[in-house]
Amino acid sequence: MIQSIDYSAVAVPLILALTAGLVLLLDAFLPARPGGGRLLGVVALGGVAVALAVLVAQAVRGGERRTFCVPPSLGSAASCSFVLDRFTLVFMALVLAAGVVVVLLSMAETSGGRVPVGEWYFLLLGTLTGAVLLAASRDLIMLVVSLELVSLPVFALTAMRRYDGRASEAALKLFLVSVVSTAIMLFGVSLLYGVTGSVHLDRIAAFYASGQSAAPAGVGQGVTTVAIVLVLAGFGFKVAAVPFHFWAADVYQGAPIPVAALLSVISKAAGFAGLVLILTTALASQAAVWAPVVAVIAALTMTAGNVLAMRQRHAVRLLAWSSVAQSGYILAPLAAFAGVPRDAVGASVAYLAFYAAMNLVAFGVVMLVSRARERNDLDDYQGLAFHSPVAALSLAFSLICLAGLPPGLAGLFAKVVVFRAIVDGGLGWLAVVMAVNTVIGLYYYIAWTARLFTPLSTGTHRSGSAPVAVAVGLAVIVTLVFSVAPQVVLSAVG
Amino acid sequence: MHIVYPVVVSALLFSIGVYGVLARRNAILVLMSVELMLNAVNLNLVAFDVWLRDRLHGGQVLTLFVIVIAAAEIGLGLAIVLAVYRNRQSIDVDRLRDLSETGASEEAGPPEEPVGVGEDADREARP
Amino acid sequence: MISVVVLIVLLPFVAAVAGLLGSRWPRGGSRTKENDRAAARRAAWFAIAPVTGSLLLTLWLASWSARALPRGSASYTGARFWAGLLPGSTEGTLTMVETGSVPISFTLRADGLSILIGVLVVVVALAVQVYSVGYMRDDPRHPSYSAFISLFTSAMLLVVYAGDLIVLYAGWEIMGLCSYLLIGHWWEDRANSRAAVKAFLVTRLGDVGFLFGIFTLGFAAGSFRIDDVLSADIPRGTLITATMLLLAGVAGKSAQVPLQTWLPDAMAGPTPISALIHAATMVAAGIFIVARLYPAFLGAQPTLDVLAVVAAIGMLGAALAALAQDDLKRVLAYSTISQLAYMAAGLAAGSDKAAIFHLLTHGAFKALLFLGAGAVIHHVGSNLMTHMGGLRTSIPITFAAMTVGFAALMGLPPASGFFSKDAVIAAIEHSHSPAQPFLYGAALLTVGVTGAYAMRAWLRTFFGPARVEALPEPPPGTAHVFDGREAPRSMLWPIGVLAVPALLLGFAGVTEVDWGSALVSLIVALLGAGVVYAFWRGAPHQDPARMLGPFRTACERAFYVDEAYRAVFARPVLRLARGVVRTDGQVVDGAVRGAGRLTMSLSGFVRLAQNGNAQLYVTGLLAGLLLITVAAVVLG
Amino acid sequence: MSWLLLALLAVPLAGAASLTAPAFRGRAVSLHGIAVSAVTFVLAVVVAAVFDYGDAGRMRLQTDWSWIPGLDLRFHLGVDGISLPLVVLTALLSLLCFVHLAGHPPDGGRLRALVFTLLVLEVGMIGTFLALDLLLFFVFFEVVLIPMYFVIAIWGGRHRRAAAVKFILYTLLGSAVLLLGLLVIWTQTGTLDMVELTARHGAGIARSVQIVAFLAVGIGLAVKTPMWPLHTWLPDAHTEAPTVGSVLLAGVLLKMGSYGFARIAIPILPEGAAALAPWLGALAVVGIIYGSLACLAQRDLKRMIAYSSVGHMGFVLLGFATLTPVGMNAALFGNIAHGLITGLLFFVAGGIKERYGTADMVRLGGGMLRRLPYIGSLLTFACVASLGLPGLAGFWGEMLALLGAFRPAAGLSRPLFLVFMAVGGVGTVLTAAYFLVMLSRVTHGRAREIVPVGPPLASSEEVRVVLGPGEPVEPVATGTAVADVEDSGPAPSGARLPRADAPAPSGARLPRAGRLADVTAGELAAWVPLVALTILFGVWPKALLALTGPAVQAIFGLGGGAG
Repeated sequence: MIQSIDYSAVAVPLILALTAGLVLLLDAFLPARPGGGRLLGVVALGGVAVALAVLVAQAVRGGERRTFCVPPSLGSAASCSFVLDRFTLVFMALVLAAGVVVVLLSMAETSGGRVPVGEWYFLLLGTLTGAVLLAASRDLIMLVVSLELVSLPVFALTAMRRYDGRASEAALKLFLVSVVSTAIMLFGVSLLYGVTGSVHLDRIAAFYASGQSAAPAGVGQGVTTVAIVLVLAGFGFKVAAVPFHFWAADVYQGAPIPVAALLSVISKAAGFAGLVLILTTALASQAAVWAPVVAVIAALTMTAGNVLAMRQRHAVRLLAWSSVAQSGYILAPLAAFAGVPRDAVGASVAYLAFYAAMNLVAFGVVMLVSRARERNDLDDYQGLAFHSPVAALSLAFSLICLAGLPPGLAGLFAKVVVFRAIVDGGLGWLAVVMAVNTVIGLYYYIAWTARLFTPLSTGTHRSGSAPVAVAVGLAVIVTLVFSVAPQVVLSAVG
Repeated sequence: MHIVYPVVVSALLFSIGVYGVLARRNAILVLMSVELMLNAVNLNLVAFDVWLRDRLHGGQVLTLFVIVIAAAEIGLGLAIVLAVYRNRQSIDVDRLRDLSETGASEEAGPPEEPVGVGEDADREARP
Repeated sequence: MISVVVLIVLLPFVAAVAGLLGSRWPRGGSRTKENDRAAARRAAWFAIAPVTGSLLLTLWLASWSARALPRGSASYTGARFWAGLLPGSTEGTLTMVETGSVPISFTLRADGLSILIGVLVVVVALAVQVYSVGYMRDDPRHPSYSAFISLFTSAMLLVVYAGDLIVLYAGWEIMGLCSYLLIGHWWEDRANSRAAVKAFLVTRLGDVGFLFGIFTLGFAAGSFRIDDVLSADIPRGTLITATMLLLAGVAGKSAQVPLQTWLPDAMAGPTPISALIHAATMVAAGIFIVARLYPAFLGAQPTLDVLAVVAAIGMLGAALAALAQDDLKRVLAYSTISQLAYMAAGLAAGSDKAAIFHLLTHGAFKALLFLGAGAVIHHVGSNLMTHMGGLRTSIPITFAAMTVGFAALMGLPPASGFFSKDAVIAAIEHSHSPAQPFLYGAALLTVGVTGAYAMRAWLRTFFGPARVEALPEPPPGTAHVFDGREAPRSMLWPIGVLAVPALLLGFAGVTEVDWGSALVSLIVALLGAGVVYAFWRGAPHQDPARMLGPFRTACERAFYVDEAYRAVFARPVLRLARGVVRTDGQVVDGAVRGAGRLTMSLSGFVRLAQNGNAQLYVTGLLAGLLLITVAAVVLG
Repeated sequence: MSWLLLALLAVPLAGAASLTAPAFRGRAVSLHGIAVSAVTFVLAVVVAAVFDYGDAGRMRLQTDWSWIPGLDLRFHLGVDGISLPLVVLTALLSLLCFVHLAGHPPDGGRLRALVFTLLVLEVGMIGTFLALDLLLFFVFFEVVLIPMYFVIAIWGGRHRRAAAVKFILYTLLGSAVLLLGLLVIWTQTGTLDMVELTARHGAGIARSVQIVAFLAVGIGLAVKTPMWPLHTWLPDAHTEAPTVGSVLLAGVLLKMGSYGFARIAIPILPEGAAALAPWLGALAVVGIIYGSLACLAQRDLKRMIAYSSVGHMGFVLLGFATLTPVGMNAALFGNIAHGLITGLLFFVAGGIKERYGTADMVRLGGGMLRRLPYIGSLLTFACVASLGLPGLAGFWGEMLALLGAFRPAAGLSRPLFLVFMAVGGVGTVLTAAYFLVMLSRVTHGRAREIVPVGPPLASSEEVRVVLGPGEPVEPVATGTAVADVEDSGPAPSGARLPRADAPAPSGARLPRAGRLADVTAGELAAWVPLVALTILFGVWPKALLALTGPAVQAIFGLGGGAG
């Protein structure tokens, strides 16, 4: 029997994949002209834009689309591997928007000449496809494959810069830790498959809901717990949660900045999508098992992230640890899933959306400044407000947003949403830990912001770059919209 | 035969792979031990598939995918190791210490007070 | 009618504001000689004219009150001595302030008692203002000085005519502030400034108790108006606690025993101030309050017993201290404490009539003595009696006036002191409280000692060898020296005016004289004076105080009460303050800074794990995972 | 008429936004600042005029738009008897600050940025007092943090960075805990509307939850009010902040904390308040004594005034702790009075620091009344008002607080509050002590002769100062007249003067630039309104009590229900 494929459902990943192929072909066959890199960039950007347009159309038409379904006759009800519902649409929108910004940043990076342009965009689009697929996947196989599709291109992208020892070292580290985490996750998946006997998330949920298990009760529960934790490992690495956070700063520093932005936003979003799918659809009834684990991991992540970021003197490393801390804040509401299921997922996804916007602004400006001064030390930012006020103001705005203080209203509302979910779920201690963490976080955010406004006697030359400026502008506008009307996100997340 | 045997073998195989990753200094040998871990997963999957007599054979399908993923990873891994060798002339994982906390902030020096900007310095700077 | 009372209180206040802002206004702040003189002249007019207005209005009010028919039911029990003299009373409420619990009503009330005291206050205030024109002629800060005196007068009148306890408390505190400002008039010398601070703090301590007393009464009676308080039936226990607390305020303001150390140091201020504030008015306010709320005090017998004991100790101790002082003003200061203790004894003995009568006469003759002393100090250029002697020839008018004053102080027959002190002693004799014999003995003994120190001061100032030599430059704290002639007429007129009531006020007292006790006290007084005269006759150069023998230094230092207070209160508080600053720096702030340092060191520690080795990362990863799995399974 | 409140917020915001236009240069910037704050002040006065005093208990001029349905955060503004005086006070103090700024440009230059920051600060402050939605209150509560951080960090004194960092971290910790409290209230009641919550008088929230919520909200507000143990950020922030910063910090920011008690903690969580009132009272009273003692031993004038704020806010908190209408009235009155008086104190202290180049009392020597008579007398007036002299605004706040403590609410233990009242009374004496001691050290005594040695030094730069040890450090050494000798006699007992600077030959005089100019017209224009208002509220307390009375009755559910 041949599965019928609903091409309109699969449209978005398909477009991205085809664009990737097109970019590779263009790179291969087009004569090597100086403007070539920019053309490929535009093509990639066009691909992502078209995908975004299609996505918006599907969102407007509303309704759910399912495809790659298993016919009901075999075993229980029909369960499909690829589902396009509200949750998926939000994640796709998030990933594609971030993709636009990353592509714009890459244009500046690729114009440097040290990076093969065609391969760069091909891999970038590959990652985007993987991320979009992951958001829509509803069975373990598709989840694993799309997770790998997100990870592998990033290793290559990190190592892409020629003759850059640090980049290759970062890539190797990323590769090692990622592969080990994937292996651990696969082992978890195999155990989960062993216990539940099925690969589809809804069937696993049905299995646990019905309560009967193939193996005798004692062992079954133990194996399930181990399976859950091991599966968590895979996504924990992607999200850079505590035991899996060691690689973050080294890789962000070593990798080119667009890749760091990619890692901190898109791959993290994919990680969260996978985590939410597994935990809330497949293992919803096992919440009593994984909720405390997620709570402890969230608390440790935010604390480790903030504490490590306090004494940083390198801009990108600081942003790396700050993104680790922020993923702690995103994880926290998930722990309250037992108490308030809908709010928990909503809060987590909302915070992720706010975080993505704020973080991209910061990475954009860091990209701008690092073009003038490679060293990227915090002291290079001193007195930025005096000779490039717009960049300084947007960086200050994003840092204050990340800290969660007005005038950065986006960050403030994001934190309020998360705090509300935690307090609703009854996790008082986690709320207090998060409050203390906001204060520690503010310490290094305000330290950096203060540097921007302290005058520096020696003026430094600033080299502008159009695409990055557009990227920063785009991200700032999105953050401003989120600040003034956060309802846009909250209603979308639902 | 009872399901426990393959699962235990798979677990042991997995542990050997983990040991290989942690103990070996040479990057390529680390890659090999990662392969070992992935194969342990395959064994597990196939064993469960047969034990469950799953009509959809989810386990075996996933095994195929895992094999493909392993291949892709190893290809990419070796490419990265090659790049590291070309840049650093050694693929000893222990010696790749360039990107580290202390490394990054060596030349800048630890901050002497919370904000790291001597206020006297910039006070004179002010007109 | 109430508008008259409002005007009486407001006129000095307007004078104060005009004096402060207006006296230098047109020519700006430039401090040249003629600017100061013109400003001083203008300030003098700003001060004297309104107080005269107040005086006339008060006299008119008194005449109206005397003519008014006695009101049928005196609002509070007992026909008072002044109700007969000035039966009319009037009361008006400006507004009622809703505080949320006990309402405060801005009320003024003038009745017999307050009009009598009002007259005393305004007369003495006018005398002092006129006197100051001469005394402070070329003092650069004359405008602010006279303005503060007007402000003080207005505050005292507010206390006298207040119908609501909180309004009374407001006047009470403003008086304390004015006394601070005026004592510290010559603030160039830090000792004067410190004396002013001490005066304010000690009275402020008393005022805290006073405020709590007002709260107790206010809550018990449901309103702060004096009429409501006196007419409400307050349970005996609350009444006792309230009156005891009020006593604290009285002790503070009237410099009674526990809180009397500030008055002798208050002599650091100019002499007219001592005359006005520290002799006639402010110190008398405490006694006035007890008289004002007398029905409440009568209901609380234990309070009166405490008052009696305090008065007995106060009068005797102060009298002995006065005997050993070398500074003329400090003699008069301790004498004031002693005389106030007399009035307190009168109140304790149950006769507020005697106490108020003595208050009036004391106000007159003590102000007279102080103004006279001012003239003497002007003449000699120093406060110390060792520098004085044989002045009866060089300053005859002052001599005559001060003789009248001292006679009144000792209680010799023609002077007013005789009648008022006799009334007090008679009251003590006939009272029948447990402390009566102790109080009566102390009273008689004090009469003798008063006779002694009055005679000693009189002899050492005006008799004996003349030792005047014109000092080149007056030490700080005294006005400039006159060239040997009598004080200018502007100073003599007030002395003359005050001499009249000091002499004749006694006859105005309508009360019959209890000749028995009067004779006894007269004999004791003459006996004291005789002993001093004998010692003085023996060696005119030496100080008759040597008769105290070993107790002399103790008496001079007022039994070391002041040093004790400083050792027990002032110094420990300062040490505690430094301790608080240290703990605040190390402990409370330390905790905050410590938290910051702790996080920084934690960050340092956690960073160690980031040494760049990928395999360490993977090990950390697996270790963490193992830990979580075991925890999940075991605890799950 | 409800647009008035929106205009009250929009005008300063527009003013700040318009500053980004490069059109403004030098003088125009400060004039712009004055103009915008003047318009805001006029609007505030119009709101006060149009306010219906007959029924001050109900919320007037309400605007209520839905801003974020997801968080059901409504842009709900309104003003009643409690918040109106605070709004007018904020507008007034901001105007006076701009007037002061016109005459005295800030130390750190960059006037345009300072005016921008102060206008944003004003929006945050006024917003906090107008907000009637818990989360909106929280947002405005936090809008104030970043501007005040920059005011201290850029235009402050020598150690401004550390002080600014400590200020913002400490206050943020407080407001984070406050947010937790607000969210607990929200989860229990399901609504964020303060008017609704006040009307419910805590119905629907279990007692234990009320206690937890009150604790969280209380700690958040206590950090801002500075209650005793959480106050250590205040002295550093005040000492390092510029004059304008100190005035706004003391005049308004502290009020936001105490306003929170009056608007959120006590009305919405009555049982929580009743349970924790004794603790609140105890900490308040300790604050009074602690603040007063700390002031007694301070050497820096601005730091001393900062600690005095801890003492005065102790009385305000005692007023709240009694949970009685008179206590609440006392606290609200004390708020306004403290705002006016401490604003004046900081203005004068700023003027002194500008002229002498230092705020260290020992270095100021004495005799300010001789050299700067008008500034000296203004300082004396401010100190006298601050120590609570009746007839000036400071008295009523403290007296009514003690009156409230005399008979606290029914549930509270009376003997405990009587002890608080007694300790509060002793606190007033200590307050009088440290103010008068300061006056005696700074304004009295003989002015040290200024011998203009060499070229006049830069006016505000710190000069290498040598102390003639003749100056008695022990302020209240009565009895023994320690002559104020000029020559360097042995310094009396007590701490040797810490040689902050390298010891120079003790004979050198204090070289300072020529004769010090007394108070200028600009300064007078900024200070006289505060003096006038202090006297007005002192002589006529009904002006404020008639306003807060009905609102407080509504809170305690005695009078008519809240609107």
